[in-house]
Amino acid sequence: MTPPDATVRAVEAVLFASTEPMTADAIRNHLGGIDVRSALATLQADYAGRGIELVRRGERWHFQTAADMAHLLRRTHEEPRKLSRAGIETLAIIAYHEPATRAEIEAIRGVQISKGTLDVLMEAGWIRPAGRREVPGRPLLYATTAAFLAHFGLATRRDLPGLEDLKAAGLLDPVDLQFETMEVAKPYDED
Amino acid sequence: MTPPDATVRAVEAVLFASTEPMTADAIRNHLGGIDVRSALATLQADYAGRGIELVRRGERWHFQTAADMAHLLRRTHEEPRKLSRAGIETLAIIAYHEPATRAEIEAIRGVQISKGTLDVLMEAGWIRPAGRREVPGRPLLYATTAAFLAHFGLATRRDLPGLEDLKAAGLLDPVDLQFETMEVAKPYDED
Amino acid sequence: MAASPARRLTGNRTLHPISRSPRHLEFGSVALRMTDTPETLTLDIDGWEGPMDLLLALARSQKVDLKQISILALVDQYLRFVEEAQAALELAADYLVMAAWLAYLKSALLLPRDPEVEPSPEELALRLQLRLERLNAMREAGARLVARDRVGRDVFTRGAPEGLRTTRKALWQAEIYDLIAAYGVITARTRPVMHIVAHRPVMTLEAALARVSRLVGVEIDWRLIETFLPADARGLFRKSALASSFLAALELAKQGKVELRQQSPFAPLYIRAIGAAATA
Repeated sequence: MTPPDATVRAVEAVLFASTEPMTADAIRNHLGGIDVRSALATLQADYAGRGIELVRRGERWHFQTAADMAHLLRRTHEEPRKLSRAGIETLAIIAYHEPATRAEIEAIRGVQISKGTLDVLMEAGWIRPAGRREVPGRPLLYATTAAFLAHFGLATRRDLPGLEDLKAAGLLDPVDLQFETMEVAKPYDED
Repeated sequence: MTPPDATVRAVEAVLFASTEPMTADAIRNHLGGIDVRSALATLQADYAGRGIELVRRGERWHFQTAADMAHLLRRTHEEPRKLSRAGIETLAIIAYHEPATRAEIEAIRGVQISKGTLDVLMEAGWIRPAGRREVPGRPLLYATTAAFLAHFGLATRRDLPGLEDLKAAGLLDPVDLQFETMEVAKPYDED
Repeated sequence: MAASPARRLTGNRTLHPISRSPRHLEFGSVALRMTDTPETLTLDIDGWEGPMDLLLALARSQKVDLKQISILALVDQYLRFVEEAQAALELAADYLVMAAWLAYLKSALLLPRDPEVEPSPEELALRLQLRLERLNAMREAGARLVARDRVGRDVFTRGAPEGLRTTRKALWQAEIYDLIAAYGVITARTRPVMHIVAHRPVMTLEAALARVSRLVGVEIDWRLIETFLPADARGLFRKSALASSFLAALELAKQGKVELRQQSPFAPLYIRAIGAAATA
């Protein structure tokens, strides 16, 4: 920066500290009547291309963050968070049964789901409203999205393992049965 | 002004828009992890001698109007909180001795400090409780804050006016300590 | 080094003339005289905050470095001030305590030194002087501190900052395994469960109904329900036959074809056809 003269420095400081945009007259009055127009022009040139700029709105001048830096003022900070059990169960039911209404999801889960659970899945971008079922009350239908397939590495929904696959993988065995199997297996392990 | 690079512009915009002084770390985090130290140095040089300057107070950076513009700006702004004499002395004792207990403050002032005095300093954000001294009664310690440095324009506590001289003269040591030093020195003097 | 603190104080034993009335003392730093908080506990005399504050003001009136002040002169100034003030004001106790202590110090300094007395009056005088120096140092430091270029008074931060906003966005995470396993759990939890009873000899209700109605028809008197069971019934089959026969008996009683009799709970249960009594 070229060293600014006293008037330029004064105008710069006054505009910076002011809580609102100021007219050239207001600045001049504040500085005891000196002419500030050329100082304003100098400042505008000085700040051109910087992260801050001097702008004129109507008759008033003020400093503001450069327009192309505005995105820095509102940053989104992403935090990884694990989906709750209710969330993952609800998502699984929608994925296997889509499109499904909330009542249908609850019937399958055997537990009520909170509005928040569906909100989280929508926020994650994995489910979307997919029309309404033409029954009394016209309940909203939910279906999975392309982002859902992408996140879980699926080409299509048909890539989801079927019930037979789940059974083969032991995923349909009730938990207590699995425990029994483990209990039986134990003596061998202990040898 | 030389056209600044993207990092300089971003740091400039962020510091300009922030309502609070920011640490280099906070700026870096806000900008997604880029190194900002050289940008801060560049900005400080860019603004040297202007009506606005970039200053470092403790670990925090902020823009403020140049001190020699005070006479132009003062009239529009109200004076900041007026401190009582007790308040000023208490603040000075905490700043120069930090951390200090209430009893230590009272020993120097020779008078009890009212609860209100510390409250006013805490409310101003200039002092904070800083642990307890591990002596009987575990009295609370007080220390100054980042806002204290910012308000009084101190880059670090070492910039406290006259700190080194006071230290060298032993004036920041308790009377007993200085007395012991003198006692030890005496026999040589008397020869 | 001629200026051992103790020796210097000894050398200062001459009483310095007091050039001005302490009542009209100037305050060294006017900047320090700001509003006092109303909660202040100490009683101010003409704006002094306690005896140390007053002593320091008096010491400064000697117009010398605090290191060179005459403690005796200071003591005299203080005692005179307190004497005058006491006539006009109700003086706070700590001023009087300090006055008594200073009076003692003065006499000790003036009398020939008693080596038995510890601490020596010189030491006491030196301690007082050191305390005054410290208070003075902090008072001056405070004055310099508040005279700095202060934010909001001399320098200003930006008047209308846009402010920085960070919105936190959750990046939801789940693995394909979690999804599939969850579906497995739901399916296992809610699919209809079919119970297959392993082969067991049973007498159905229908069979028992047919058998009891037939047998009841040919008998006319009360009979134990057990006598309706097949003679070869054993074990589980007998239990099943008994249960079914009992249900059959209840059903027939409901239809008005038989009547049942039992003396008390768990007593033998008797059954006979209705009309059998009438016929008898």
